[in-house]
Parts: sequence; structure tokens; C-alpha cells
Amino acid sequence: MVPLYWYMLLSAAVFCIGVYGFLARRNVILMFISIELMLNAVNINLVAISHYMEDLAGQILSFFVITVAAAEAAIGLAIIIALFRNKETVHVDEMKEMQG
Amino acid sequence: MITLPVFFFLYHALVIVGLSLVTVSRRNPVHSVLFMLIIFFHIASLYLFLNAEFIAAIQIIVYAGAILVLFLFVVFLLDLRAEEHADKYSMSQPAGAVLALSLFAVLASTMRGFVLGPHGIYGIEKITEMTHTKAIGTVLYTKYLFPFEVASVVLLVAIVGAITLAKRHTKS
Amino acid sequence: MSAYLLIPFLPLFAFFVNILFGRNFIKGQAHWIAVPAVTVSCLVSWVIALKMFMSHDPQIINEDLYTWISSGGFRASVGFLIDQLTAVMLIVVTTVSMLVHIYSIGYMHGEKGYYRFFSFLSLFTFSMLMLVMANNILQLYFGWEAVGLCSYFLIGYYYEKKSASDAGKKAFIVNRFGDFGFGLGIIMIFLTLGTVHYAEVFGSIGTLTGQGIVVLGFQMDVITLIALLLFCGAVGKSAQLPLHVWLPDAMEGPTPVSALIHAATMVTAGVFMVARFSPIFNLSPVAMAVVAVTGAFTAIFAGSIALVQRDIKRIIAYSTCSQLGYMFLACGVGAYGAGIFHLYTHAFFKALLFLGAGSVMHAMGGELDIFKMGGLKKKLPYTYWTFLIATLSISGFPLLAGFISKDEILFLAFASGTTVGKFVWVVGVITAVLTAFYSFRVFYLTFHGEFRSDIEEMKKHAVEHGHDPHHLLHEAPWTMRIPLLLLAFGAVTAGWIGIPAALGGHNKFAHFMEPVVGHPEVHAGHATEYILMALAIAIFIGGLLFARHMYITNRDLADKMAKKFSFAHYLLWNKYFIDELYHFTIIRPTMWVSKSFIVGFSDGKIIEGIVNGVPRAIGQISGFIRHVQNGLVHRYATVMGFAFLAIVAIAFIWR
Amino acid sequence: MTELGTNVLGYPILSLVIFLPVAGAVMLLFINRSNAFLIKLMALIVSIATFIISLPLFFRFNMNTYGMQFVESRAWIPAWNVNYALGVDGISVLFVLLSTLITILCVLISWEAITNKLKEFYIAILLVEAAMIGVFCSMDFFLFYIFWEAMLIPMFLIIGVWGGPNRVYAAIKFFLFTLVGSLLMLVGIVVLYTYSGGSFSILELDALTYPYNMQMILFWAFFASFSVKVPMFPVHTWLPDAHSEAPAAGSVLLAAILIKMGAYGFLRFSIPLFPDAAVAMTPVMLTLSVIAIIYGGIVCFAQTDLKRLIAYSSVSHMGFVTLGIFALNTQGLEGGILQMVNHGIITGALFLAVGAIYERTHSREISDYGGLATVTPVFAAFFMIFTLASIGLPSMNGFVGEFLIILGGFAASKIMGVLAATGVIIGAAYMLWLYQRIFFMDEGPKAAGLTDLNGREIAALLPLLVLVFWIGLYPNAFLGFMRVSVQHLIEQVDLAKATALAASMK
Repeated sequence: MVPLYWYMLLSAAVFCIGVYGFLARRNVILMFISIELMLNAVNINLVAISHYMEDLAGQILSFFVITVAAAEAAIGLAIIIALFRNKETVHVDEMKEMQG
Repeated sequence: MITLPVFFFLYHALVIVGLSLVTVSRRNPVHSVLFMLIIFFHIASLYLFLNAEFIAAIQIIVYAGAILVLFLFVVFLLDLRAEEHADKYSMSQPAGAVLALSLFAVLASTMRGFVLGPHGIYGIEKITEMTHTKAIGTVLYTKYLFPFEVASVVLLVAIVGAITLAKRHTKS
Repeated sequence: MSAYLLIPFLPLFAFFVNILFGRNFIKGQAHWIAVPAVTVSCLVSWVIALKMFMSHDPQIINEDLYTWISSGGFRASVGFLIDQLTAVMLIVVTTVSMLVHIYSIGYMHGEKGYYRFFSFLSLFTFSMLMLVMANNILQLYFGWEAVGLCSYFLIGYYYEKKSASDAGKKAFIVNRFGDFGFGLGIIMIFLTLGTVHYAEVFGSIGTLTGQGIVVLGFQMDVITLIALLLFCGAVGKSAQLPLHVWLPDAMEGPTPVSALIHAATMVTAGVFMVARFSPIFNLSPVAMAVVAVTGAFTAIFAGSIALVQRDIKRIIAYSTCSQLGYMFLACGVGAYGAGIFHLYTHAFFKALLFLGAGSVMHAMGGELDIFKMGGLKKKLPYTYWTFLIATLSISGFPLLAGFISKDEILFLAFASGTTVGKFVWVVGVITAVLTAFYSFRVFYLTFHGEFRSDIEEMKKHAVEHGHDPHHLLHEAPWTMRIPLLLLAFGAVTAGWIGIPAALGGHNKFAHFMEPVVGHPEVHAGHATEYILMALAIAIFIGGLLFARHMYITNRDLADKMAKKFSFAHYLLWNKYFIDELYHFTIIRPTMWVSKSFIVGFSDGKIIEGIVNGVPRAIGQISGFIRHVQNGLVHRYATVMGFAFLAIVAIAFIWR
Repeated sequence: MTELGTNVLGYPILSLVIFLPVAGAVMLLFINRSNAFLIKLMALIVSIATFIISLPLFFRFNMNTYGMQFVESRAWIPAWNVNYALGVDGISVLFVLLSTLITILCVLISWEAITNKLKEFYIAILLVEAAMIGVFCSMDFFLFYIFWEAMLIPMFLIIGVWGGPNRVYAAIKFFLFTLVGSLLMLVGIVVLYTYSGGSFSILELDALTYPYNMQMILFWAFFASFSVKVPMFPVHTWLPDAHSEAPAAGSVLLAAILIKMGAYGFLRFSIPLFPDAAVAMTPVMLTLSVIAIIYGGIVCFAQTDLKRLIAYSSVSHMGFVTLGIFALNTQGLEGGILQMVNHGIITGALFLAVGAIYERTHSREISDYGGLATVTPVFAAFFMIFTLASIGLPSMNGFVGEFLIILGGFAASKIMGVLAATGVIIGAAYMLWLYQRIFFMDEGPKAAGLTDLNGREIAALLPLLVLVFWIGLYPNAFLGFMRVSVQHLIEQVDLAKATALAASMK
């Protein structure tokens, strides 16, 4: 039997890679992909715990996470398109109009 | 002692982690997206291993089928030739690495002490008896009906929002 | 409503009519409103005063019109008191006012602000009457301030001239210094006696005898303190040392104003006040001595300045100062009756001097320098003779008004039997010499000798200023001459109701006043009085002859004297540098504090420094912090991540 | 709440007076922007109607009770025990009337001076009026605080939008000063609320006694708010800026009503609620007042800006007011309250007059004027009268107030009374100097060709002129309003004095 801790480690590793990717990459698409990675890491965790706890709440939550991820991807990508149309760039450090 | 489940898990874990690293470090977004696809399949497979067939199906249908295609579309829509020559990493790359590692260290050390709560009623036997999809459905449409409805509204808003945002403004 | 109310309110009515409708409707006819009003008021005053004078048991009016201010235990009303003292003042005020009103018809003819002049003249008359008719101290204060205000308006009548508007302002502010003390005196009276009404105050002032009070760390007698505070007001209003500086400058006003306000009435309000408060002053020997010595010093001080001045009006103004000093001197030795008597006679001859000077100016096209006049005797016969009468009266020609009143003062001072009395007597005698000298100096330089200006030049000058050159070196119109004649009559005869017993009279004036102001102690007989009179006559003759010698027969002597006593001359010519002293001790430091200290330092640097500095510091800090907000998502995310780590770390440590 | 006394009129007069301007402001919203005349007319009608409605306060006021009159009370937020409670007593009633009167004059004086965004301007004016009256009528701390702060916003806009060249700085300064002060007051109110076990009612809080240390702290918390408004000595610097930059109507509202609220706060809250602290702090308050009198007066000599000078003179005059209030005796308090009204009238009138002339020349520099007495005699006459009233000439209102204050101040502390009296000399000096530089001497660069006051401007100044003499010649008509209320206040203070004395005896 695989211990739960292993799943959690896997999830943590993927999550941290997602964090790294989000912070390290300039390309806004890659940042989005990193976010998807983090969400998947969470899902792995949720499903694993759900399984070990013999309770479906975790899976339901991961179901919602997937829903939100879909919505987020749709909106986020729409924003990227709008931004690219205006700025001709996908580099996030060139978009700093919102500074104080 | 490497049993089959352990081997199975280790294989998936290795692939997922390895490909994740590859994904975040590719210069070409198309490659990243494609590596991502492989990761998703492996995650789905892992879900099956955890007796969550429905989630696994959704993982493939929604993530691999819809979201990643969306990503691909966008990547193709945008003209990213300049990307070939631009600096790949942002200024926060070292900070990101430090942060990710320390985060991992924190998570790993805390998770060691993780204790499961009381067991629920959906043991493996029960799920096999009433099938996974039906079990999920029963819970989702009773106890979680309201969040489910909210999620549908969120999706609706996202659709409207995405169209509004991506629509080309015609000056008239 | 009693008839006496007409006395103050008719002039007030004239004021309202003239000020409201004068500019657009009445214009040059303003005198048709003002003069009848004042005349009626004058007639009523005479009737009331004569009725009192004739009666053995005069009926004293003391009525409240309504309650003016009432707050807690404090109550002051608008009310009228007509006793013997008020009656005398009523006559002085209304008579001189009426004559000056009439005189102004001619003198101010054709002026742009004719209606304005008459309205303020009427307002002044009203205010002065409210002052003398008050039955409580607060109303006295009202009149006190109101006359000061009218004085301000009328001195600054030619407000386009900086000197005139400066002089008006100066008069008001210097008076405010005196009123500062006066006001505190009123407050002290209320706080110690609980009332400000004369009758009650004088009735209970005796209870304060011997009481002490600590003021600013000094132990003082309450009555002395009250008396001195009140006297502050008198010093300001009556231009005594050290607050005399405004009076010479006040001569910037039109000459009728100088005659009415700055010679006959307003400036004597201080004397009136001291006499009115004689029950208070009598209880404080210290205050009495202060009054006497202040009066004496002012008399000699102002008299000495008058010796060398060249401006005809200023000389008369210093003379007024000096004469007011006599009146205070009298009050200070307890001879209030004599002081008021001198006030009364002085009103006639001093008003006459001013109006005569006005007539001279009228003929000279506004020239004031007596060294540019001379020989006007033939051109201005009426003015000459009336001016001569006034000069004789002020310098003490026997049996003229000035002689009788001044002699009474000096006699009573001498006879008071106190050291202070003797001292002020000496000063008074010396001042009498000065008075006779400078009065005749003006007289001779103006009317005798040869004319010292160029008539053609004057005509040209007059035309340039838009005046009618035909006035020049011609006698004034009848409206101006009649008041001169009437005042001359007064300057001769006014004293006759107070002829002392030594000269076979009954001194009815002193007896008349006795119920109000009491009678001074006399420690000398008729023989002494005769000697003193002889001395006075000798002084008069001496002053006259010396002036004649200096300015008629031996013209170079004046210059020689000036050279010989150059320092004294310099000092006198510059009026002892009192104005300069005030400039450097009060005005300059105040302006410095205002400009450099407050605006430049405490408000500007300290308070505003803190007020603006704190926001500025916050602004700078936030400007620094703002750079964190650089719009880079990566930076935000990194910070967020590290913050999360930090929270986890803290959670670990605190577990 | 019924024991407060009943409303003799049978209708909620105070609510009407407060909300009629608000209703007027709402109505103004619906008038077409282009119809300037209608907007102005509407504002004028509303302000006059408010004044007329407020008149029963004057004629039907019962002078024989210190209790609140014309009271209204409704539960507002029952959960927090907040009531919509209104009422006036002898201390506040005159200020309600003064507010309604002054607003009319402000509308009149702005008639031609304000040309841009005039709809918003009149809305702001009416809202300020409503809030000002609300402050004077509130009997509930919560309501009071809301009105107190609500007034800031339109006033901030009036200064910041329609002001002079440096208006934004002045507006922000004004806002920050007052806000910082009132936040401390808010803390004080909350402390009172919790201490009393959950009451915002001013009357109920008034009936409690508080421990000495608490009184001290709360006194200073409220002091922070009120002293800024007055403004007292170290926190006065917002006033010259606000006054000089504000449009005429804004200056008038500031001078006539707004800065009275600080002094009103002392009378309504600081002294009755914390009498022991007030008695203990009397020397400090008197000293600050005297400093304000002399300091504010002397600084006037250095001013070259007409409105700034009058603003600083306000500091000096308000020093008299606080001196009278903290003299804590009958004459001082009555004089102080009367002087608040007087100062509102006089300085309000001076700012109205200055506004009238500023409208013609657009210059506040004193040196630009000179010789106006010849050019504009009617203006000169009005200005003269208000100048004289300001320097306290007997028969005008300024005298009555100042005299009673100095009398009270002298009774409280001789040295303070003497020093305050010097303020009268200083006042005469700078006001007459100002008058001389503007109206006398040669015509200045901006003086030539000025037109004299027109009928509208005279109509704006005349009521104040009448009041100057009315109060000056028959002050009892106004002192009568406050007599009983002041007596009641004195009783509270005397009790505190007695306990302080007893404590010092031990």
C-alpha cells in the first residue's frame, strides 16, 4: 500500500514547481500553465486524501477546482488575447501600468 | 520492498515531477503545453489508482480535452516568434527557486505529521457497490447542490467575460 | 418723555437725516438740518441750566430710559443724570457746538463732504451730550468712545491725505490706550461695588476705604487703583502726559473741528470725568497727587513746546494741552469746581482762538505757518479784535474769563496747604508766564509786523488747488464772524459768574457746583489772594512785553535765542521726541514681533513647520514605499510568497 | 424621553429646518444646468423659506427654562440605542437662527460671484446649512457626530472647487486639521458610550458623573476637536488659509457658523460633562485664549492679504470667546455666547463686504486698494460700521460681548483680564490701519472706476447692520435667551468647584 504521505509529497513537489514556474517565467502563458500545475497538485492531494478518508467531499472539491480552473483559463486567456492585442507582448514585466 | 502499487506510483510520480520541470522550463509554449498533456494523462491515471474514475474522466475531458486545447489555440493565435529570442526568465527567477524549495521543505516537514480525520462512509466497498459516478452524483446533487449551482453561474460569467474581453472592439 | 431728552436726541436725529440723505439729496443744504437741531438743543440746555442756577434747591434729574446690558449681577442702563456739573457741561457743549455749526456753514462752504461734515458734527454733539448726561459709568464710556469715534472721523475728514488719516487713526488708538485703563476701572468698580450707577457707586465707595488688593504682585489700595485706572482714561482723552501725542496731530482736521472737539468739549471730558468721580478721587490722596502732578507737568511741558512751534493750530493745540493740565491740576488739589470753571471759560476763549485761526487760514488759503503771516490786522479787523480778546483772556488780562478761572486755580492750589499743592502752584505760575508769552507770540506774528508771503504766489497756489482766490486776505463771511463775536463776548464775560469774594463777587459758580464736587480746603486769606493776583497780572504784563520785544521791536532776538539755546530749541522743536520714543518702543517692536517673530518664526516656522512637516514626512515615506508598488506581478507574487513563508515560520516558532 | 418637555408648536420644526435645505438641494439636482437664474432663485427661495420656518424658534422660545425645547425624538438604530433626537436650548437656539440667516446672505453674495458649476455650489451651500443646524440641534452624540463630519464635505468642496488660486492646499489643510481633531472626539464619544452602558443621549450622559481621570482624558479628547474648530492658539493656522482661499460665501459660513461650533462644543459637552476637568484646566484655557487674543491680533499687522487679516482677527476674537467661556462665571459665559453671535455677524459681514469687492477686482492685496471712500462711499460706510463693531465700539454688538467677557475674565483671573483688554487696543490698531489702507489716502491701482454696492449686496449686508445695532443697543433681547441656560451651567460648574475645593482642603 502506498502511504498517503507519498501522495502529499508528490503534490507538494508539483505545487512547488508550479510556484517556481509562476515566478520564474516572463511569458504570461507559461505563468498560466504553472497555475494549472498548481491546481493539479491540489487536486492530487484532494483526491488522495478523499480516498484515504473514505469520504467523497475531497473529490467533490476537486471537481469544483476543475470547474474554476476552466473558468479561470477561459477568462485568463481572454485577458491575454486582449493584452496582446494592445501591447504586442506576452511578457508580464512589460505590463506595469497598474503601479501606484 | 517494491510492490506493484508502489512501483506504479513511483513511475507516475517520477513522470509527473520530471515533466513538470520540463514544462516550466521550455522556451516554446507549444512544447510546454504538450508536455502538460502528458502530465495530465498521468494524473488521470493516478486518479484511477485512487478509485476516482469520475474525476479521472473529468481530468481528461476537461483538462486535456478543453483547457489545454484552449491553451494551444491561444498560443497559435498569438504571434510568438519574438519569444524565440527573448529572455526566458524573469528577474524573480532566483527568488522563485528559493521560494519553491523552501516551500517544499516546509510542506514536506509539516505533512509528515499529518493525521487523517475520522473515516467517512464511502469506503471502497461502498463505491464499488454503487459505482463511483453514482456515489459522486448522490453527494453532489444533494449535499453540494448549492455550490454546484454557484459553480454553473461562475462558468456562465466566465463565458460571458471571456467573450467580452476577447472581443475586438469595433469603433462605430 | 421729558424735554431734556431733546438735548441729545435732536442732534442724533440731524445726524441720521444728514448721513442717510445727505449724499444724494441734501448735499450743500445740510446745515439747514444740523443747525436748527443743535440750536434747539442749546436752548433747552440753557433753560434747564438757568432754572437750576436760579433755584436754591435745584431739582436733579436722574432717570433710567431702559436697561442696556444686564448679565448676572451686572446691570447698566441708558439713563440721564442732570445735576449742576452736567448743567454746566450742557451749556458748554451745546453753545460751542451751535456756534461751531454756524461757523462751519461759512468755513466748510463748497466742500465735497459738506453733508458728511455736518452729520459727524451732529453725531459728535450727541455723543458728547450722552457722555455728560450719563447716569452710569458704562454710558459714560459709551459717550467716551463715541466722541473718540467722531473725533476720528472728523480728524480724518480729508481722508485722501495720508497725514490726516494717520492722525485720526493715531488719535483713536492712543485714546484706546487710555480707555484700556478706564475699562478696567469700570470693571474694578463693578467687581468691588456690584454696580456701575453713579448714585450707588458714590453711596457705597466709602465702604472700600482701607481695603487692599493684590494686582500683578503689588499690594494696592483698592480706591487708589480704581481712581488711577479711571484717570488713565482721562489722560488719554484729555491729552495729558504721556498720552498727549495725538492732540497736535489732530489738527489735521478742519479748524471748526479743532475748536469744538479738540479745544472746547471732547478733550475736557477727562476733566469732567475726574470731577464726576470726585467722591472716588477724594478718598485717595495718592490718586489726587498723581492727578495734580500729571496736570502740572503737562501744563509746563506742552506750554514749553508751544514756545517754538510755527504752525498756528499746533501752537493752540499745545496750549490746549497746557490749559487742560491746569484743569487737572485744580482737580488734583481738590478744587474740582475751579477745574470745571476753567473748563467752562476755556471753552470760550480756546474755541475763539481756533475759530480765529480758522478765519486766518481762510484768508491765507490754508497756510498754517505763522512766520509766513503778519500784518493781517488791517485785512481782517473782526478776526483781529476777537483774536486779541481771546489772547488777552488766555494770558490772564484782569477780569477777563481766563484770568478769573486761572487765578482761582492757582490760588486754590497755593492755599490747599499741601506740599503737592505748593509744588504745582510753582509749576502753574511758570506755565502762566509761558502761556502769556506764546499766546502773544502767535498774536504778534500773525497780525502785526509786515506781511511775509507773496500774495501772487498764494493766488496761483489757490487756483491750482481749485479754490477761489477771492477769499485771500479778505474777512470771512458773516456766518463765520457772528460766532467769533459771540465767543468773544463769552471770553470776556464768562468768568463773571465766578468772581471771587476777594474781588467783591460771590463766586456763585463755586457755590453752584458745591453739591456735586464739594469745596476745597482753603488755608489762606484774602491778603494772600491779592498778592497772588498781583503776581498773575505781573506775569501777564511780563509775557506780553517779552513777546512784543522779541517779535515786534527786536526781530533778531528770536533767532539769537534759538542759536544760544540751540539744544533746548532743538528739543522743544522736536517736541521732546515723544513721538519718536513711542515709535521706537511700541510701534517698531510690535511690527517686528508681528512680521519677523510671528509670521516669520512661530507661525511660519514652528506651527506651519509641524503642520506641513508631518504631511510632508508622510508623503516622503509613502513616496519611498510607493516604489514597492511597481506593477510587476512577479514582484508582488514573490513578496506574497515570502510573506506566506514568514507567516508559516512565525507559526512554527509560536507553536 | 418625554420628560424633556414637549414641543409647543405641535410640528417638528427642527427637522423641518434641517431637512428643508436638504430637500432644496435635491430639488436643485433636477433643474437644468443651463438655467442659472432658476438655480439661484431656487436656492434663495429655499434659504429664505428655511429662515422663515426657523423664526418660531425666536418668538416661541421659552426663556424661563434651561431644558431642551422643540424636542423631537425617534429611535433610529435601536440595536445601538441611537436616537434621532433634536432639541435646542438657550445656548444653541441663537446659532440655529444665525445659520438660517447667514445662508440667505451667502446665497445673495454668491449671486454673480460664482459662475462655474453653480448648481453644485448652491447644493453644497444648502447641505452645509443643514449640517450646521443639525450640529446645533442634535441631542444624540451619534447624530451630532454625523452632522459634525457631514458638514466637512460640502465645506471642503466649497473651498476646494470654488476657491482662490491656492484652494486645494487650503481645502486639504482645513479638512485634515478638523478631521484629526474630530477623530479624537469620536474616541471620546465611544468611551462615553461604553462607560454609560450604551447611551448616546447627550442629556443622559450629562446627568452622569465621571471619575476625575476619565474626565481629564475625555476633556482633552474633546478639546482636540473643538480647539481646532474654534480655532485656539496652536492649531489656528488652517483658518487663514481656508478663509483667504474660500469664496466669499465659504468664508462667511466658516467665520459666522463653522468656527462657532468649537466654542459651542465646549459649552455643550466639555463643561457640562466634565466640569471637574474644566475647572482644573481653567488656567490653561485662559492662557491659551489670551495668547490667541494677543497673538492673533499682533499677527494682523504683518498681513498684506485682506481676507487673511480678517481671518487672523477671527483668531483674536475667538480668543475672547473662549476666554469668556472658560472664565466660568455668568458674565463671561453670557458674554462668550453673545460674542459668538456677534463675531458671526461682524466677521460674516466683513467677509461679505470683502467678497463684494473681490468680485469686482479679484484682488485680495491690501496695497491694491486705497481711496475707496471716495469711489465707493456706501461700501465704505458699511465697512466702517462693521469695522467699528469689530473693535468693540459701545452701542454696537462687539462691545457688549467683549465688555462682558473682559469683566468675566477679570473676575476669573486679573492678569488674564488685563491682558485680554490689551487685545482691544491691538484690535483697534489693526482694523483702523486696514481701513485706512483700503478706504483712505490716495486711490490704489485697483480702486479706480469701481462701482459701489448694488441693491443685492446692500440687501445682504443690511440685516447684519441691523443686528449690529440691535444687539449693541438692546442686548437683553438676546442675553435673555441664554440667561437660564447659563445659570444652569454655572450651577454645574460651581458644584465642581466646590468638590475641587473640598478635595484641596483634605
